[in-house]
Amino acid sequence: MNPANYLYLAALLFTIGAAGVLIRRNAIVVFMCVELMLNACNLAFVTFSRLHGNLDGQVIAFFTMVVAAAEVVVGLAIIVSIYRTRHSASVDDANLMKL
Amino acid sequence: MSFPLLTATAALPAVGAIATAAVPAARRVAAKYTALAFSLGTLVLAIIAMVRFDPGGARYQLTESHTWVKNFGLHYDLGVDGIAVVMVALTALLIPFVMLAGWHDADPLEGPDPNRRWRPTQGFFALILLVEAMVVLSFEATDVFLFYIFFEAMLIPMYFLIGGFGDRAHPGGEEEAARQRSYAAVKFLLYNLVGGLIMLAAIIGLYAATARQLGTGTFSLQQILDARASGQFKLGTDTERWLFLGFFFAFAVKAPLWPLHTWLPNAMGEATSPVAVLITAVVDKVGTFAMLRFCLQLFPEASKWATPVILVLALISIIYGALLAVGQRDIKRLIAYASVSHFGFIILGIFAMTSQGESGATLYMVNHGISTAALMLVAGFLITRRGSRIIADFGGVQKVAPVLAGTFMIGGLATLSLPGLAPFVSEFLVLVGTFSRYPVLGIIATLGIVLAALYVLVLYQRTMTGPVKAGIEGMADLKVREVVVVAPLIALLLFLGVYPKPVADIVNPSVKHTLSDVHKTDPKPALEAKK
Amino acid sequence: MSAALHTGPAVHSMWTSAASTTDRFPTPHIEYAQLSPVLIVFGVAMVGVLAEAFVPRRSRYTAQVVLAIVGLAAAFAAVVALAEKGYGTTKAHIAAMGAVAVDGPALFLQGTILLVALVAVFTFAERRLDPMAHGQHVDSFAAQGSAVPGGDQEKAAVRAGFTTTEVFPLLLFAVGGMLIFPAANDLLTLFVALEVFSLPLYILCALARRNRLMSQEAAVKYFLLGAFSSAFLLFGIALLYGYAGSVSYSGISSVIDGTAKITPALADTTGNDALLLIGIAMVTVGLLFKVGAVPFHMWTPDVYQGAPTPVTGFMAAATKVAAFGALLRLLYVVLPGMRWDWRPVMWGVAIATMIAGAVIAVTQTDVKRLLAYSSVAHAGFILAGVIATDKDGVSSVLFYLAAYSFVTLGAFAVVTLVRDAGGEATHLSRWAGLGRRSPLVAAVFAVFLLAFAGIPLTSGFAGKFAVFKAAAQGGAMPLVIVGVISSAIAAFFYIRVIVLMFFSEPKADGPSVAVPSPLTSTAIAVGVAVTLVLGLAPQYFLDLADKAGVFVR
Amino acid sequence: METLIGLLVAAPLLGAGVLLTGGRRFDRTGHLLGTLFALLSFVFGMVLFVNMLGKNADDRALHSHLFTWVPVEGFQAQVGFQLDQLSMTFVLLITGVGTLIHIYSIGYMEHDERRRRFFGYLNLFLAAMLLLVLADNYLLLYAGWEGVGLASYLLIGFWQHKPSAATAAKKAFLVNRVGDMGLSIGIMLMFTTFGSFAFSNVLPRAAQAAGTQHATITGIGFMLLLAACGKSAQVPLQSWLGDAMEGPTPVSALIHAATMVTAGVYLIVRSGAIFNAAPDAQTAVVTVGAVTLLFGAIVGCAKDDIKKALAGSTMSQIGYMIMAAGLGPIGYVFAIMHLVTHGFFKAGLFLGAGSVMHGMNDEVDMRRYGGLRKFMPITFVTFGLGYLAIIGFPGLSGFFSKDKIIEAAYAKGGTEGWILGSAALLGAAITAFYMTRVMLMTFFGEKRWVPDAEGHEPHPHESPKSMTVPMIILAFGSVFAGGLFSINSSFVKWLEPVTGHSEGNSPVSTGTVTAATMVCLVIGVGIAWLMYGRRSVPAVAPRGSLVTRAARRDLLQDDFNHVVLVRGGEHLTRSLVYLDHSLVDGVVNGSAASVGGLSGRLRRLQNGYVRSYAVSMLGGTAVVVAATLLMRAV
Repeated sequence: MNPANYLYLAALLFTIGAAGVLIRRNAIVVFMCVELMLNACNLAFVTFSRLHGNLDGQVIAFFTMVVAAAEVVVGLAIIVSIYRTRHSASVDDANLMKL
Repeated sequence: MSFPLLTATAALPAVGAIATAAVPAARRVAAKYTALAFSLGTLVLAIIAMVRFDPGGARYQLTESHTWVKNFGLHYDLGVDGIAVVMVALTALLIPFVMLAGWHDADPLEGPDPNRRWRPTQGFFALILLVEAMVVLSFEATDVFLFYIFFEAMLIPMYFLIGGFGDRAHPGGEEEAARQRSYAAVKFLLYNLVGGLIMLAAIIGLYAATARQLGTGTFSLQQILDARASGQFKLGTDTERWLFLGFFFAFAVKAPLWPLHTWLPNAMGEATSPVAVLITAVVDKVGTFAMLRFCLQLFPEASKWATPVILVLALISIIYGALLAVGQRDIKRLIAYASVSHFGFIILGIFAMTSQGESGATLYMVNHGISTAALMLVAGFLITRRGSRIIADFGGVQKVAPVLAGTFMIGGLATLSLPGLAPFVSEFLVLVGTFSRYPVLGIIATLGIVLAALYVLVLYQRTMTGPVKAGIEGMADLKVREVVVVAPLIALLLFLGVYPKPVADIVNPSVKHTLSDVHKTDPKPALEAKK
Repeated sequence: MSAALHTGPAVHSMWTSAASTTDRFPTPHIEYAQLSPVLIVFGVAMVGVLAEAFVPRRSRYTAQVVLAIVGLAAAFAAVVALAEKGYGTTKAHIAAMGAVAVDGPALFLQGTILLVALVAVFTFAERRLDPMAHGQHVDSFAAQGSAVPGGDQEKAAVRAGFTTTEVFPLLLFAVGGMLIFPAANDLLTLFVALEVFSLPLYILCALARRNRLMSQEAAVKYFLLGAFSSAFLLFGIALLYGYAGSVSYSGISSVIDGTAKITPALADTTGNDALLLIGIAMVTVGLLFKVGAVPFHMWTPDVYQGAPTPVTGFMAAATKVAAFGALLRLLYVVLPGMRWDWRPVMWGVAIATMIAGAVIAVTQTDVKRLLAYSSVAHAGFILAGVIATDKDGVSSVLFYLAAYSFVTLGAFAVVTLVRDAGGEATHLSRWAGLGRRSPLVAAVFAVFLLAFAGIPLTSGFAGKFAVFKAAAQGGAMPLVIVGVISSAIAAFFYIRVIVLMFFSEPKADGPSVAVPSPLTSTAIAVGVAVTLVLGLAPQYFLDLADKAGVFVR
Repeated sequence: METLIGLLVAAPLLGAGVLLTGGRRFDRTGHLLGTLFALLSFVFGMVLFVNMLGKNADDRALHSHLFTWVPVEGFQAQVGFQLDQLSMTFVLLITGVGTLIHIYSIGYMEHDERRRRFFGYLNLFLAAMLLLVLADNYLLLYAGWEGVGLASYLLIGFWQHKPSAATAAKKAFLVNRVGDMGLSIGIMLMFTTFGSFAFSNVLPRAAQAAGTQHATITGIGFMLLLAACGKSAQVPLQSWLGDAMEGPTPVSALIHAATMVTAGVYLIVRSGAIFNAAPDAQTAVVTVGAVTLLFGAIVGCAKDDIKKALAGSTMSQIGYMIMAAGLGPIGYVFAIMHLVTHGFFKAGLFLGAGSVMHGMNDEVDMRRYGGLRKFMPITFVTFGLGYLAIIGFPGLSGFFSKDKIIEAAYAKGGTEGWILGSAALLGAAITAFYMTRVMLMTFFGEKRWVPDAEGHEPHPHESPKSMTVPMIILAFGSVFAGGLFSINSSFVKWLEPVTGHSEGNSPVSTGTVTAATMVCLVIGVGIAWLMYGRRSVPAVAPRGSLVTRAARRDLLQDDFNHVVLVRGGEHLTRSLVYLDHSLVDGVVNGSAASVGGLSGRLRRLQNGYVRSYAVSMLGGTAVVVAATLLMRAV
């Protein structure tokens, strides 16, 4: 299979993720979209790793997963605490500070 | 190493500022005397510097040179030529009078002050000393960047002086006074800061140019001029013009030149009279001085290139300032516009590029400093007594306070350049110097002397003559402290009006140097002078 | 994508053969001594975590503060020792298998970050400002981060005298990440370091004692946008990796320069400039986000406003230092060969940042937001220095960062002092007449504002002059002029605050200035001292920055 | 002797200094001190005069260099004096008449609480006026020139509590400033032409310069004329003189009749060499003189205020002098001669008027006088002699000097000569008319006195000795000076070495001129007698013809000034004040406001929604990516 296709897929996933961040209101979903973007990156890394024939990309993908996991921990903590305060996870409700 | 006299002249007031600020809150009077003592000490040093200056000697004397920030090409280079030493002396001379005149300006209002730690009196005098130190340094600096630093830094204490200690006599009441005052202070600062920042761009440009051509960037005037003389350094025509404009803009704001003048009436109107004197007689002089020192020396070709426009602007300043002075309702704003007119003369003289013009402009700076100080300080005494600065609130003061009226008149006569008083000499020199190169401009500028008579006499007539107005009846005449302020200034005006030679002799050689910088010679008379 | 990737069998054979020659992992070789600053900080952070678990509640605060201070001081000492040994200059090299550079800029910035963090610890530890709660001194942080604001759980926590002493380890973790960030010598390290310092900051943002809603909102905004930006960064990294087949800086730059050994795969991917260009753009965007450059700045005001003020101060100062360090290294080490591509773009970003930051700040009414926009404008000025692309550019940016970070830290520390019943009084109108009530505090704040405004004799001026000078020498005179104009606009709002403090009559119900403990006083004093010293006698530090201004490759 | 010249100026200057700064301790003795200093100056003058008489006619000039005033490259202004016959004449006139008027003022100002200050100002005036006539260069002359202007300003406005006095003073100074502008431009022209402005450098080379620099020399001439117009109240700068009568009467006598106003004549005669080389300028001078002599005379006819009538007369008489001076070497001597005789009789007339006012509760309206000759015999006689002198009654001073001028005017030759001569003759007739009118209305006819504003009935009485003695002395001068000067052409010989002199070629014989003058005189006196002597004088002025009404308003010249200059100026300044605020300041404020507006708009982008921030980031990334790619494409 042509490696370019994996890259196309990665780009597509990335775009979907980015679009999701812009469109979705629920903080959790927004965050999931970010995760999607990270995974798109992972796909790209692995593809390139294969392409270049070195392992760097694959290692990086592992790192990314770890980082993403850490992000989940922190992110969920924050989102949950704000949810408990406001009873809403909508990012549009977090609008105290502006201008 | 010899005693660093020039540093001392600047350091003394700076130390004085700290000492004054450190005086405890309750000891207001002690703070005042501390400040006064330091300012007098500075005056002594300035006089020593003037005496030690040898007009026939090197161009820059009493020089000190140290590298300050190598990476910026910044040197702590001090030195005075005839013009600078005179300006330093003027500054040192005026400060004690400014302090004496403002002796009670920063006293806290009656009643226990809820803000115990607020020490306005200490602050006022310390700030004045700080301004003095910075002004002196900017006159003494022979490093462009060093000059710039103090040129810019002095805005801050000035700003606090204007905004923090404004004139309590405001037609619109306390609240309005505070509003106007901070508006004036901000306007002062912003105008000058914008000017300064544009100059900063030019300064950086100059550094880039020197760095490119000399290997290391430098701001030392001496190094730059030497390099130029030896052909190592030459600014391209366009670069020189841009840099000139950057510098000139800053100086024109400070001076101020039409149409950049509008901050001055606000600032002088809202500040207390002594501070107004500080602005117009001392701080603004740095602008015109810098035109002479930096614009002409660093960018001679560009200066010549820009001359026509600058002369026209100066001319507009003269006429426009005078006309606006005529139209003012407020004594201090009137004096401010009169100053705009006078600064027009100074700039006219500088850019006429003749011996008479340059010498005249330099003397003008000195004389205008003294005469405006006299006029403005007396106006301040007047305003404090009446609690108003609107001309229409006065009338018949002459009847109740003849000495005050008399000193006011002399200040006014100096402002309108009556022969026998110092400003006449300089104004005539400027006119002659301008006329000999640009007859038409000279003639138009002469109109300024008619208009000067108009605004001074109208002011005098409305305030001092006629029947005694309500609110004037019990007005006290000048007190001893006030006489001590005004009398020496008047004496000086008379002395320099009759015998300006001591000052002129110091200034002349420097003027010659400056003219040779711009490669200009005086126009020859149509017929050779008879031997 | 590259047309070269579509070439059928040839590619396939390359594909398989490449797979067969995969490297083995070499045994790691770590220069512990040279990484000691980072290791110390992380080690102490770990100890801090353990302390949370084992030290009794009442002595935790003391233990954590001492730990943090000792740890940071030790790390700083290590940095100094390294610099003394010449690792900043002659012995500069790349450590940890090419992951981390030990060179001048890295050490300089690490030193700066450590000092900033040390001072920040003082402000974190301040417990005299807030009124006592149930007989206990409290700091700026929530009693219990997880508790619902105003809920029973929180009340109970306050009554029990809980404090979030975890902030100190969090701070240390963040500092550790920041130490690595500007030293990172491959893109993976860069990314990991970014996350390591970002994640603790997200949490710190959420921990304000007062205005918890705003604090949480700040955290969520910062977190989502931060994660969003790191996705861009990561994708950029992926593309660069795809282009060069390596994530190490030297590897990428040698590919760009054409000095690398060309494998068939490389020949293929390097034929595709789009990979490189888009990769550069996205990595840069990731860093510009952290820097707070327009149009990636929009998180700054909200986060600065919502976060606990000590955190804001630390974040504003240290993040900027770290992020600019990383940006510098990226642009100077990886992409110098590409400068004709990135410079015009950076020009645009710098101009937009300077002007937008200054202009928007003009109408701000909250001190913290004002300072946030001011930090945006300053990011623009620093970018002007970054663009210079020469040694002067590096050293001027280093100097600017050092100068700026202490001014910022000091300014935010002053903000913590001005309080009323609702906590910090950050609305500007509340600051009216402060100069009359507390001349000293107002004067100190005025000094910081003047430094921000770049008035001569303050560090702000020296820094601004240095970067503008570098920019001008680098041929970016127009940038200098834009910079000067936006400085003038910026001056307006700094002055407005000064006017407010000194020339307005104090309001009767105006805020009072809390008397801080020696901790905050020290922090502010250090800020003032650095501001004045760098303003009056910057030569030593300029030399230092100059010596440190060379990247190892 | 040279030092004495300096002392001449220094004495009154010292007096002024002492009196003005000495404070109240001199209140008692101030007037005496002031008079003493004036007298001292006169004595110095006399000593110098005697000394000068003892010398050869061509060798009489004294020079005294004191110090360098303004030492600037190429511009070396000196303080130096030059005492020649011309200056000497003025010195004697100034110090002589000056001393008399000081003495007069002792009585006149007796009840004024600010008498000390008055004497201080008078002394200041003497010093400045002496400086003016003794200066050996134009710049120093200019200093004196402005100095007398200042003294005049201070003295006109001496009664500052009267708004009219303050306004008049200001007006005088301002109008004079316009003239001064001329003088300063003249000096600048000299400087650029000759490289100097010393008499010794400029004047001898004027003729030579006329060859190559004709236009410049003419320009200098015009500028000097402008200066003279201002100081000597010549058309078009005459308007201040009438108002200047607001000052105390001794001031009017000394400054606005005898000395200061004649400074313009001095300037023109002193600069004779320049005018000789610039015929166009000369034409302008005679035109101004002729116009003013008629203008002043007409105005003098219409005024009911005794001092203003005399002021009109002064204007007119100086018009004679200026005209004479414009005639060139034929006229210089006679201009000065008329100046001196005029100094005597006009000062006498003013002092007489002052004496009348002194006796009449400071009433100045002649319609409220009448029949005063019985109450003030000395005043009547001295005033009468002055009157006869001014109308040119044969044998008295004015007869000699005025006749010479009329002759000289005819001697100018050609149409010009005829016009000038006839104008002068007509002026003589009108002079006779208005002076007879003054005489009749004041001293003859029935009493028309009314109580003053406070209801005090006037009790006319003769003035004290200190006032009458100076009047008598001046009357002697009015009677004999002209004759004395004419015997053996002594005055012509005295001045000739300085001014040069040439007898013109008059187309009309001396006899004819004298006869014509006599006829004019008789006509003038006759008409006046018909109008004011035979008929009783109405206490309220009749409406009068258009011309009369115009003349009362100074021939509308003041109204013109008011409308064009004052009103126009007010509008100009007001609109400039507005412009300064709205335009010059407005541009700056406007740009500040637009930054603020932009700020407000940009600020709205920061709407608080995370997602819109993300949009901005994504958009930014897109732009950055696109720009990076584009850079490569370009």
